[in-house]
Amino acid sequence: MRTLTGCEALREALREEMRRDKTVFCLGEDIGVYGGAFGVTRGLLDAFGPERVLDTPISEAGFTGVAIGAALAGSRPVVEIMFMDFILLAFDQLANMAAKSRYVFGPHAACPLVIRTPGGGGRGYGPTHSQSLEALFAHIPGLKIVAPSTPADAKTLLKAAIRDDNPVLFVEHKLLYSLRGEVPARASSRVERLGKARVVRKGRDVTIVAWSWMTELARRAARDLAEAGVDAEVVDLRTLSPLDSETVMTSVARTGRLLIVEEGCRTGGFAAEIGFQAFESVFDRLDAPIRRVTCPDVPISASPVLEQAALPSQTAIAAAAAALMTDEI
Amino acid sequence: MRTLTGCEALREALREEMRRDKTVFCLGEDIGVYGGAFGVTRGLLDAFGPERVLDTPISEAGFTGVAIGAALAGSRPVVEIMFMDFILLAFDQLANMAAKSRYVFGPHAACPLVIRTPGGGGRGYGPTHSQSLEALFAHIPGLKIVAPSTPADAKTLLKAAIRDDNPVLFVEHKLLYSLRGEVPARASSRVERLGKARVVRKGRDVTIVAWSWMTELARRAARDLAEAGVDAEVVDLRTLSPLDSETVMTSVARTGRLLIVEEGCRTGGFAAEIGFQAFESVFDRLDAPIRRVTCPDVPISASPVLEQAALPSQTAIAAAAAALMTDEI
Amino acid sequence: MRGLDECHAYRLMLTIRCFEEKVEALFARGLIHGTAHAAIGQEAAAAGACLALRRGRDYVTSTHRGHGHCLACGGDARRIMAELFGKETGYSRGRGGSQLMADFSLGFLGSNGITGGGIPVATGAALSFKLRRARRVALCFFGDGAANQGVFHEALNMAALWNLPVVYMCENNRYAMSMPVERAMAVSGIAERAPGYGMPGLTVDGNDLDAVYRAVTAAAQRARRGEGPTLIECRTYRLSGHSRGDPRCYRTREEEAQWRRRDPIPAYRARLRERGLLSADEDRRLRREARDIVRDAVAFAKRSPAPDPATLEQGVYA
Amino acid sequence: MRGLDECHAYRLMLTIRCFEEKVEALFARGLIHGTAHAAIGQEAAAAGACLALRRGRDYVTSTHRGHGHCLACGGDARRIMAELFGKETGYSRGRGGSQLMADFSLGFLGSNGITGGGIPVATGAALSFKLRRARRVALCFFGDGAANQGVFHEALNMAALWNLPVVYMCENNRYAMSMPVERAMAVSGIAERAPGYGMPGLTVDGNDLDAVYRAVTAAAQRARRGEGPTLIECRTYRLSGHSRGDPRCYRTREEEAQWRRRDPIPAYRARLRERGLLSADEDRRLRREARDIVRDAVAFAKRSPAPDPATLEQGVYA
Ligand SMILES: Cc1ncc(C[n+]2csc(CCOP(=O)(O)OP(=O)(O)O)c2C)c(N)n1
Ligand SMILES: Cc1ncc(C[n+]2csc(CCOP(=O)(O)OP(=O)(O)O)c2C)c(N)n1
Ligand SMILES: [Mg+2]
Ligand SMILES: [Mg+2]
Repeated sequence: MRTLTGCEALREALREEMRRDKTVFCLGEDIGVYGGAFGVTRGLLDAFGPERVLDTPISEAGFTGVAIGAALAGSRPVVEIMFMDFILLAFDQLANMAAKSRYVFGPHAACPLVIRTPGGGGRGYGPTHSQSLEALFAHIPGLKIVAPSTPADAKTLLKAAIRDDNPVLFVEHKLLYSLRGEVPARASSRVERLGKARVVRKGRDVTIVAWSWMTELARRAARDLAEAGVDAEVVDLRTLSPLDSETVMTSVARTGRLLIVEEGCRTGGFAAEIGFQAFESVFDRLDAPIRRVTCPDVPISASPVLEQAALPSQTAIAAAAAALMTDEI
Repeated sequence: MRTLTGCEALREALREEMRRDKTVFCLGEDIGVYGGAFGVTRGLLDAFGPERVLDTPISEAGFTGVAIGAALAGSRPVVEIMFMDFILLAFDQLANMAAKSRYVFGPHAACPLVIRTPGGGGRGYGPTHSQSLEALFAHIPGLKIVAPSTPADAKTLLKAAIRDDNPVLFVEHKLLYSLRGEVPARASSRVERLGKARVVRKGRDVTIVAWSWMTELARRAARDLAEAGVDAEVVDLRTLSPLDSETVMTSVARTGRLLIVEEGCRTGGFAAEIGFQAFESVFDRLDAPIRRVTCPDVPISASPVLEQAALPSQTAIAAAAAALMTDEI
Repeated sequence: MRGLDECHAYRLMLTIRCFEEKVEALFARGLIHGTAHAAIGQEAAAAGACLALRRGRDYVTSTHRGHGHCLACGGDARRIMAELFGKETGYSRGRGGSQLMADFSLGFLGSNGITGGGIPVATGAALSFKLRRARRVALCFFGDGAANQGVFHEALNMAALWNLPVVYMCENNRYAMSMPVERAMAVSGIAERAPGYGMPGLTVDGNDLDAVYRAVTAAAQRARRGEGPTLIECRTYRLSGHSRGDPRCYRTREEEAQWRRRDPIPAYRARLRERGLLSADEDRRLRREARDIVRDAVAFAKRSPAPDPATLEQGVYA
Repeated sequence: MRGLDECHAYRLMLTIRCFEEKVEALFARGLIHGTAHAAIGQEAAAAGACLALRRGRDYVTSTHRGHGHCLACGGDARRIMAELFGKETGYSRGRGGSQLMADFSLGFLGSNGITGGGIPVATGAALSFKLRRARRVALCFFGDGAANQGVFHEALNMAALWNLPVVYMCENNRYAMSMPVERAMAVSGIAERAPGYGMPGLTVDGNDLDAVYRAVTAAAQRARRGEGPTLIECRTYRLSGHSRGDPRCYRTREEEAQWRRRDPIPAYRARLRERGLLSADEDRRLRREARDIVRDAVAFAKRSPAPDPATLEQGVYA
């Protein structure tokens, strides 16, 4: 099968959806001739023209609000926020307007909006360009949150997000952009609904739940674990909201052990939610305490030494999973 | 001892701190002649003049940022955000600037700022004036979060927040404003440090952890439980960040049962964090699963029927605690 | 006035006034709860602006003070009142309350609890019109206070840049809650900001329905011709308090009395009488009709069922 | 120029240029990581503005493109370079990187990774000065792109309203990343927005150090006299790419060549030579000094220790 990078896969998804549906358009900073800070929209300006690939002034709150208005009026905007850190500027628009519109105003007020944004660290961009903030948005009812870990998922899930009638936060990890993976050429016809996790590696001993780049790390850690004789199952959440508790809980019920990996800060992160739910629903199947590997509660430094110390690593994941094997309840 | 309403207690704290320290000043919408939407700053304009009780234009991001600048330059601003829902407009300022300044720029860049804001529902104000959003801010390292449940705490904790050298989000529940309680007249000399929870009711059977208005409800529920023969211990968190895990865990270790009450939405709420931590640290002392009573994942409706259905109630708390007594691990 | 049915406009103002006075009375009597913002004194701006649009085709965004805007767009007094009563028959089925209702079938995209929140929304609707080559217009109501929000700046800049078919309709009622406009901005009016975006800005007497109608008609035509946005500042006054329980300590009773003499409704009545467009009988009939609409709305709201708590968790997602 | 040491100013520009060119080279050679934004071509604005202030007393906020601002405030080239290398000796001990460093002892309140983020901060520092009756001034650097952020609007409005001692120093370098200023706003310049806030706005040649110095001196004096803020738009050009790896596909090489002919440094050198303030020898010496400062900074940064990961969780709270 052919392979694409995450960046190429996302671009293909945008291209296919824009071709399929005339109401889809993209807006954001430097997405036109520049092709976006990470190159995702490269070439779209030529293919679809400046009205559908709309460079905006630096006005995150404003153009997110504009996209909401356009969505309410019948368009399907795909917003690019250049770094996830900047989405905080548009938090009010997303939480107070986009997320509530459907519930409050009724079915005619659905808000089919996608916010694409690169999240996460690993590139030395420092405290205001490296955050993983998806847990914040998972606390806002009415938003969906997608965070793919492979080029193939990047493509299918972005297509699904664009077709979804809800506001969707679509988190693209910066390291996913250059990750290469198989992407079926004809994936376009089969578009999934959002809200299904995927078991990306089968295993008997311990369930590792992750999303976005952490899934890739968990997958690598699982290989190390296999060598050490631990058979880890890796569940890629793919969407935080809706949360596919069933897939997670089925896995945990089978392995009896749960490790959750989150790139974002520890306290108040989404790992706590997953852990709590597991505790609520499969508690009696647990053979060990639930653990989480996360970023500690610190900003992400620019210095590679500190950045690497802060972010969850393949080794830390493997070590935590291995520890669970001896850590009896 | 004399009694004050929450509103009066907060006003007294502001008055005392402004008198004590000339660098303290208040800013926000309609805090001057109007005295604030809930009357907290009433009379301060007359006492301290328009420079220290500064009415701002409707510019939440801007005046929060202005307060940050003033704090970095040596003042101690106390911002009022008229409703907690509007704090989302200033999220970038708080998370990307105020919260990170000390860590990134070093000790000289401490940001002694207080953001006072009324949170919570119960008054029929509808989806954009009733939210409990503190869980979002608990995920941001560098911020402190205070949420008192009594007039006495409102006063002492606000004073402590003003003297604290960090950015502090100070959540005032709308129903606290008219709650009356004892407030020592001479509390001013003894100012606590932020970060201590308080056992507000001793009990043997089950620990109920809450903060803000939910503590008041939990206290009432505990009375009902006592009549039903269940002896509940109520722990008032008082600050979410720093989180006084020790007090919580000591209590849970003793009672063996934990119920967490949160007014905010369920998914990704702070109850999950507390529950996860309890699970991590006192797991072997638990006699029953940890439960949470929260708002479901919906906006808060204006209609009293729906609002009441959404918000945690005294009865729901009592019922959940009682259920824990039979719900063996 | 070309294209304007003056008696209809007059009746609309009466209905809004009557509605808002009833809302204040219902609050005072404890029959409705929560909060609401009356637009007494601002009827000419709401009616003049909305009547200049094409109903259902053009879109309108409103503010926290939106009952009048909704009525002026053709909104159903019953459903507005039922929403204030928190009933299932209300525009938002009790979910929204006074500050959050919409009627998309009429192009009324909703009132808004966030000051300034509607400004980018209207701008986005206009962008959607432009992309679809629809000759439609979005009109955005907002207050003098909202003009100090960052999104005002961001949205107006984009609208001017992209030549969007949008009319920014500022109701400068001289106060944002307790804040007099002259203590909230150092310029003498909101329209003075238009040049900074490269957009025409004009000031009209917001208490003169005809003047508002004329200005919005012209701005809407301009927008439909693809010539871009206009900022219109309507000078008006909120005769009522900001919301219920407002002691109005931030202004004098004399000032209020002065503005009461400029009440848009008696002025318009006099003009119609003078021009022979309105007989005394007709006037009585219209007033009675307005009262009847509101009375009927209250009766409807009262007899309507409350929302079913079992539906609480429905409808969060599409 | 009264109060200005021209040779010092010239040397400062040389140092900034030399520093920025070295940064680009270090990135190209993979010796530093992450990202950085060079201000090549904008040295006159940085130097002219900061030299017009009182070091340590007045405050300056900067942008993502802040190395030059920091140097112009008297910042230590070693600590800036060490920060770019992510070292413990850097201004932010490796925590901040290129976009986040500060030197409060010099009144340099920090660069900022959020476009426009520094605007309310400078405004707040000015408010603090005013409340404390300090005759001090805050100067706020920001770009043409940042002028479209909501906080620009909100902060300038408050500054004008409250008469704050702040100088808004817009470096209009014609682009925000790839976005030409004329596609980001429908007006011909940022200064045109000043009247909308009731603030004087002026445009100066940002490549002319003396002109910038004069304008900022006057604005700072005005601020110190309690007469309020000024918006100064400096017309300049970023000769480098936006950040490393920028293909500069959004502009022509001809345009760049045109602006290169207006490079502020050779122009200033010629002026000083002409006025007899700079001999050829002196010029050589100053250039050598600039290179030495930067070379020394690199050596310092290289030999400095990396931060200790054990300190990772320290210092989050005061
Ligand atoms: C973001 C935000 N800030 C503050 C408020 C509280 N608030 C509601 S209405 C209002 C005054 C608005 O003034 P203006 O825009 O002039 O409209 P008016 O009330 O005069 O119609 C304020 C401060 C709010 N609802 N949203
Ligand atoms: C809130 C925010 N949005 C976007 C960015 C990404 N970004 C960094 S610099 C820049 C361009 C800024 O342009 P301008 O203000 O003109 O400054 P210049 O780069 O020209 O110096 C952009 C879009 C950011 N850092 N912060
Ligand atoms: Mg007003
Ligand atoms: Mg620029």
